[in-house]
Amino acid sequence: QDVLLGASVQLTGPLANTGRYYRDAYQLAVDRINAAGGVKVGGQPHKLALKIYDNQSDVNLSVRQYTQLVSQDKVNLLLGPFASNFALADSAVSEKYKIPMVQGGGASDEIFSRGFKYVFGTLAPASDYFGSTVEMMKALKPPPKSVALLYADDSFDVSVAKGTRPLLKNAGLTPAMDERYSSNTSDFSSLLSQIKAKNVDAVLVAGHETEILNFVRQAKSLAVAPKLYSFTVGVPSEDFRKALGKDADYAFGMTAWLPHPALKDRWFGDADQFAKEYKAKYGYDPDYHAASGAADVAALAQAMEDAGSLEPQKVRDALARIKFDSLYGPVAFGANGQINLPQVVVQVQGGQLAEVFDGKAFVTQPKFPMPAWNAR
Amino acid sequence: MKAWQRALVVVALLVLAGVPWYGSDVLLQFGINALLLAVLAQGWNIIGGYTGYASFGNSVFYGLGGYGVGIAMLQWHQPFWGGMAFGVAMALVFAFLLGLPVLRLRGHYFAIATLALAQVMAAIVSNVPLAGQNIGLVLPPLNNDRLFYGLSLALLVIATVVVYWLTRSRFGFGLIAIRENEEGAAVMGVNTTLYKVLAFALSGVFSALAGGIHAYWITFLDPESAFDISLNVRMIIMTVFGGAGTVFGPIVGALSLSAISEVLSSEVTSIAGLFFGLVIVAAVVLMPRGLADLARRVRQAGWRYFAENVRANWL
Amino acid sequence: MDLLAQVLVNGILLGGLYAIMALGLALVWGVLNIVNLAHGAFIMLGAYCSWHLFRYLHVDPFLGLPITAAVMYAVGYLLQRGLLNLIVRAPMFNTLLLTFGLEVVLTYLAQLAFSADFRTINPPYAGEQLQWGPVVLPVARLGAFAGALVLTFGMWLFLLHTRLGRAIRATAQNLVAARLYGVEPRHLYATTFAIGIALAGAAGGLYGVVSQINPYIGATLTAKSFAISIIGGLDNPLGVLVGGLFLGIVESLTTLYIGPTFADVASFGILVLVLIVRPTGLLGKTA
Amino acid sequence: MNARLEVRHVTRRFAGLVAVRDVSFTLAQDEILGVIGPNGAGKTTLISLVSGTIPPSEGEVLFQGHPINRLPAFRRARLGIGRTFQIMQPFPGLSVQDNVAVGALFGQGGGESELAKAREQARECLDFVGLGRFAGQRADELGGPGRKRLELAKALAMKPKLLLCDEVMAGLNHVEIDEVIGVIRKVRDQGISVLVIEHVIKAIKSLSDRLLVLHHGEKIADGAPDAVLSDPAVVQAYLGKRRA
Amino acid sequence: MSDPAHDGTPLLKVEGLSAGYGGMPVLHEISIEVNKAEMVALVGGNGAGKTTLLRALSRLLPCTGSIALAGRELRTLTPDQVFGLGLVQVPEGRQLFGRMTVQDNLLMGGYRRGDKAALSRDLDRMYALFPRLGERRRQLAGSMSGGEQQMCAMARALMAAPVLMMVDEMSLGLAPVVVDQLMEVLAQIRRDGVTVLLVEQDVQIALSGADRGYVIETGRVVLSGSAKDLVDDPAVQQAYLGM
Ligand SMILES: Nc1ncnc2c1ncn2[C@@H]1O[C@H](COP(=O)(O)OP(=O)(O)OP(=O)(O)O)[C@@H](O)[C@H]1O
Ligand SMILES: Nc1ncnc2c1ncn2[C@@H]1O[C@H](COP(=O)(O)OP(=O)(O)OP(=O)(O)O)[C@@H](O)[C@H]1O
Ligand SMILES: [Mg+2]
Ligand SMILES: [Mg+2]
Repeated sequence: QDVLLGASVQLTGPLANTGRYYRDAYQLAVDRINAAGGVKVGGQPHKLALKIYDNQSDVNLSVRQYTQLVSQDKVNLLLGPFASNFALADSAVSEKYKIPMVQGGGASDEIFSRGFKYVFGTLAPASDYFGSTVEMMKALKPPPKSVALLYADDSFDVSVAKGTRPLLKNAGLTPAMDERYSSNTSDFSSLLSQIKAKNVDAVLVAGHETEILNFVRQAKSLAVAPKLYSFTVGVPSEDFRKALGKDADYAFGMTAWLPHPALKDRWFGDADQFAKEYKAKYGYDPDYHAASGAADVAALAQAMEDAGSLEPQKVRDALARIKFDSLYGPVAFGANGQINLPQVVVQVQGGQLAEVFDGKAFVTQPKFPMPAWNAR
Repeated sequence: MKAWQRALVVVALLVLAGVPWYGSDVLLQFGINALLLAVLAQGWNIIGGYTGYASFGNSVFYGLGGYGVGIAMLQWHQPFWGGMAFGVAMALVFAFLLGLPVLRLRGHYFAIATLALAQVMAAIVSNVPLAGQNIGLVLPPLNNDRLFYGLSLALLVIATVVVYWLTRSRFGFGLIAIRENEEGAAVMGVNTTLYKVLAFALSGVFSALAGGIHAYWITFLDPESAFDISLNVRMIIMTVFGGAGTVFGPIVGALSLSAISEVLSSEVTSIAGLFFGLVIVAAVVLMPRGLADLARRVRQAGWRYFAENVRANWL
Repeated sequence: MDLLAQVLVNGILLGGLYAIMALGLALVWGVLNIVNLAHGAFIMLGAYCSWHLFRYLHVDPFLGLPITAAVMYAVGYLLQRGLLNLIVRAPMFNTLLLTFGLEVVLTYLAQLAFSADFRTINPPYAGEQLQWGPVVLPVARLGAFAGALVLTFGMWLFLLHTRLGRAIRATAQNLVAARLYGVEPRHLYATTFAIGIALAGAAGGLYGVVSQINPYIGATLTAKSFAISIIGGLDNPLGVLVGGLFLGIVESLTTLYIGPTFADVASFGILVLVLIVRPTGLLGKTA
Repeated sequence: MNARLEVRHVTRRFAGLVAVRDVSFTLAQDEILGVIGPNGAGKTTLISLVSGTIPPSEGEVLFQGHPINRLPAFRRARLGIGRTFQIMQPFPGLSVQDNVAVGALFGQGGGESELAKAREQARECLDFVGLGRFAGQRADELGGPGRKRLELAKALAMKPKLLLCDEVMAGLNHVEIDEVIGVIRKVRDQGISVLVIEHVIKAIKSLSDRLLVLHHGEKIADGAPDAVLSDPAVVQAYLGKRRA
Repeated sequence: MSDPAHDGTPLLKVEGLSAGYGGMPVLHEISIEVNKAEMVALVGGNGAGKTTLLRALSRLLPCTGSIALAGRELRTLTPDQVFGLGLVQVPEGRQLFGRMTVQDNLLMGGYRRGDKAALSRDLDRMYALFPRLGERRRQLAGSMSGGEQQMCAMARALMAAPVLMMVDEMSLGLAPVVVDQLMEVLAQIRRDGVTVLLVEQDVQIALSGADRGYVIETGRVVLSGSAKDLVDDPAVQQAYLGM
């Protein structure tokens, strides 16, 4: 007898670019688990089946689709959508029908502060995104003196900014600029000119990939080169490096995940093998979104086995207690349902992604400070 | 109305009213959504279909209704009804304050001005802390879809009764005269300014109520989805698809298009949007006067009906 | 002071890009009375066209503009001839809806054809700049600005002072009379629409040089284009340039002095004000 | 004293052009006043100033002794000023009957409140102007002259006290003109004051009690039709030598 | 009253033309002829179908029967092609390009003419003919008075250098002095070899200037003949001249 997992993700619309990571990761993980014989629940092997809808990047539609999954398609368990506002809205469905949802697409603090019992998140908390970056800045020589914090006005990025301010304060840095900008802004020239005029050393940007791309390109065309800039998204993804080419160099970013052979996994062997398999199947490199998605499936599989039952209530209780190692890292949920993983600082160096700082020490030497654009 | 038409309306109403008893959860949710869209279409019908002003600002009313409920319930701890009243009040203020200057514009200019208003409202609200800025507001969930369905259906019935009254009242006749020729109407004694603003406000009240119900139902509200222009475009499409300036056209349009889009998004999933676009294009070309006109004329003309439409509007 | 100068220059250069984006929209709207909600989608297609030329044939994006414009001209011509001409005599809503449907279709086709990946057109000089005193002038934006000047002025000359331009305007105002006076409207409409789309395509090519491209950039570009063409005034291409510059400067200054999240409040707020005070735009003729 | 309409020193400018310049006249109860003048003399503008579709630049308009300068067009309509348009303004998508019903619903004194009654009155007006058989047709299917009559019917349905006719006979042949003359006379006999603009000399001569001539926006003659039409200035500016 | 063409075939020969709107017939088997350099008046009551006939001749309206201009069949042509052959119409209701200047309107009349010099000569000629238009060449045509617009429409048609000019309701809304002037203009261009088909409500004026006339009633030609004969015809006098 099959176990049916359901999800509604962004396959079309403005969020499709990231949404596809989830569809692809879910599918790959399900296939892999089935190839390994499925999950054993109460001694019986069960195959996994996957039902995915395209929500066309529309929140309202995604809510209806989750309802459809639960009440009509009778899925056993739920996987999540991409993006915080979707997870926020969709988790209400899982809560209402008491079907656990493990989601790796929403990290905003609001999702987990509502006291919901059936939603679990595998993205690290938004408030901690720049934690390791700020740590690294302290260790740089010479350490940056002035900082600019720019962030988009959506819930995830506002959470990031909120978490970053005390970190900067503890590091003895008062931001020279602290600016909220509208999501989907395409022109950053005014902000960049201010960065230049104020001679800011380090620029931290929490935003979306489209905005980051424009930011970097416009920084170059206006000859704005702070000593360091770091972005919450984009840097770890292959797409980013492809789109910018050489201009992607020197950009810092962070990830909770890199395809490390050290990350052992029951189904894929290790994270590196997962990445290879993923690339072979879909033709592009996975990033932490994909790994997080694969871990969601693994978490559900593990929870079913632990619970020895398919009953949603029991699976939920098992999830709350779960503790296992995955290709994504050690998975265990806090009381609010969210995972906690340290962010690793990464940088694009010579077109390649390099792990620079693991939260405590340098792994690779960072390229710092960033040279002027015409001196590269 | 003829007897058989009246019977048809009663049967349709019974079928709709019965959904909570025989329908599945999904059907119920689809129903709430489709009924609210029908209310929006019916509201748009008043200003767009009868008065001839192509408003792209009805999504503003919808958003204000939603934020009325959101702010009142979440920030001020008022009951839902208080929120609805607050939303309607904001919609009325908006209709009178901005309707007066904007309704002086005609045709495309009016359309664009209202479109811009929707953008401005979204931009303003995303800077207002009381409204949760761009992050939005999360309301406490009330898991009672039957109630929401009932509210939506009741609202639709009221809106439709009002529109029906329009077609047989002096007020409605004045609106139609404005649509057909505004200057001509003014010199014949129609208080065009007042009538237009009243129509705008009336259409706004229904949109705001729909927005309030939707916000409480979906429990989540942010500027982008609250002042969504594509929602406004959908109101227009649904109205025109069914028949603008008719009593039942907007309802038929809203329900049928919702159904088509719902089926597409669960059957062909990721190319649903593409199909939806094609449906719109085909509908505009083949039946520019909507389903109402189709139903009236296709019986005599048969397939030639479509060809005639194409010929009539072809260059 | 240097900062203010730089921000003003940023605004002016941004305004040039805006003007190019809106030029085609204003033409199709002002002249054919078609409110083209798919305008942004055509900009997007133009950007992809330039991107393909650059990526696979190594055609410089500025040199490739005529090719992009020509391709988009053909697309526009065929669309008007084959589709929009079917409904030009229908009421206003219908064109609105048709172009909305078209926008949806084009966006989805673009995603199917080009995937949702983000692209940029990144020639070596895209990041170059000229130094002018304390002020930095990005080369790509300067190029776009120059393009805007040339195209706007060209359009103005064309519409007001050529036989074809006059015929295009005449047809827009009175179809029956134009036919009675020797105009072949099917071809003329298609030509006009095609010019509008070619302009959109050119704008897309330039847009790709300064910004990123994905299938979903269309909708916001359409909204911006509306604001620009209204602020300037529809019946005069020079108005579009004025509108673009005005909007670019307002947005840049708002970002500097009030905050980046208020740029949209300012730009669309001003649009509403302009419409209320001067419905025909800053440069439009009052009836 | 009991002038229904009084126009005092009214001037209207359009961007550098004076369309009406310092014109004064009165129109008594049940009087028919003819207004003639060369094309572009300002006749239509004068009607628009009285009906309120454009405001005067200077001067004052009084209706039944009350100044109405500040009233919008619809208020003037409710006071009893009905007009027709030279460039016809029908409600194109409505039936001919409903076009006229608008007048009955909103006209003088606020109009009829019941739709059915208004339609009935509209029907009577249509019969009155000879459009009865077109009642059910869409207004935009009428030909030019039909639309002229429709204009008249719409204005009459308002039950006006003052009727402003802008070239309602243009495009009619002599027989049809005689019919319309009959209609206007009947209207006057109901106690309605009428102002007629017309280029058909024969008609205006036989219809008007008094004749007013505009030229370049100025009043150049005002008096009994025969006297005015033989005034050399009028002959020179308007009639042409052949018809003098 | 057949009138065999004395100088070969007539310029315009319409035979058995029927037309209507949306299935409702308006014209029934109309046959008329217009010879070169002739002025022919078309008269008839309100709604008789005169405008409809002109629309059909300009190919704005589908019809059956045949229309031959200088021996060439027009029924298969489009309005712009017909215009290209020199069949030019001053339509009912003027149909100016309202938001364009007077000058642009006149230039649109010459849209199909390539010769720039001749075009500008004709433009000057029009301004001489209609001084009011000369004064107002930059005014938007739509903001002019009714009569001024009528002059503009006439001038626009003349700018096309027509072979056969059809004028619908020429005198509509014009001061008598202007009507006389325009009749003179028509007489003048006729002397230059242009043929005129005149639709006129003022039957007296129409027949006073025309060579021949046709009387149309409810879509049928009921009378035709020389202008003089028609003026003297008691039926015409009773129905159209109010005598
Ligand atoms: N909106 C306007 N803008 C500019 N000029 C205008 C406007 N309306 C009228 N005019 C000008 O004012 C003058 C008077 O126009 P009006 O329409 O009153 O003339 P009229 O006496 O009615 O002429 P006709 O007998 O030809 O109808 C004309 O020269 C006209 O061009
Ligand atoms: N667009 C239309 N649609 C339907 N019927 C029409 C249309 N135009 C004219 N008709 C009808 O066709 C008939 C002939 O009209 P037409 O305009 O040709 O008459 P006419 O001889 O020009 O009369 P007039 O003196 O009124 O100009 C009329 O009965 C009229 O109602
Ligand atoms: Mg006039
Ligand atoms: Mg006619």
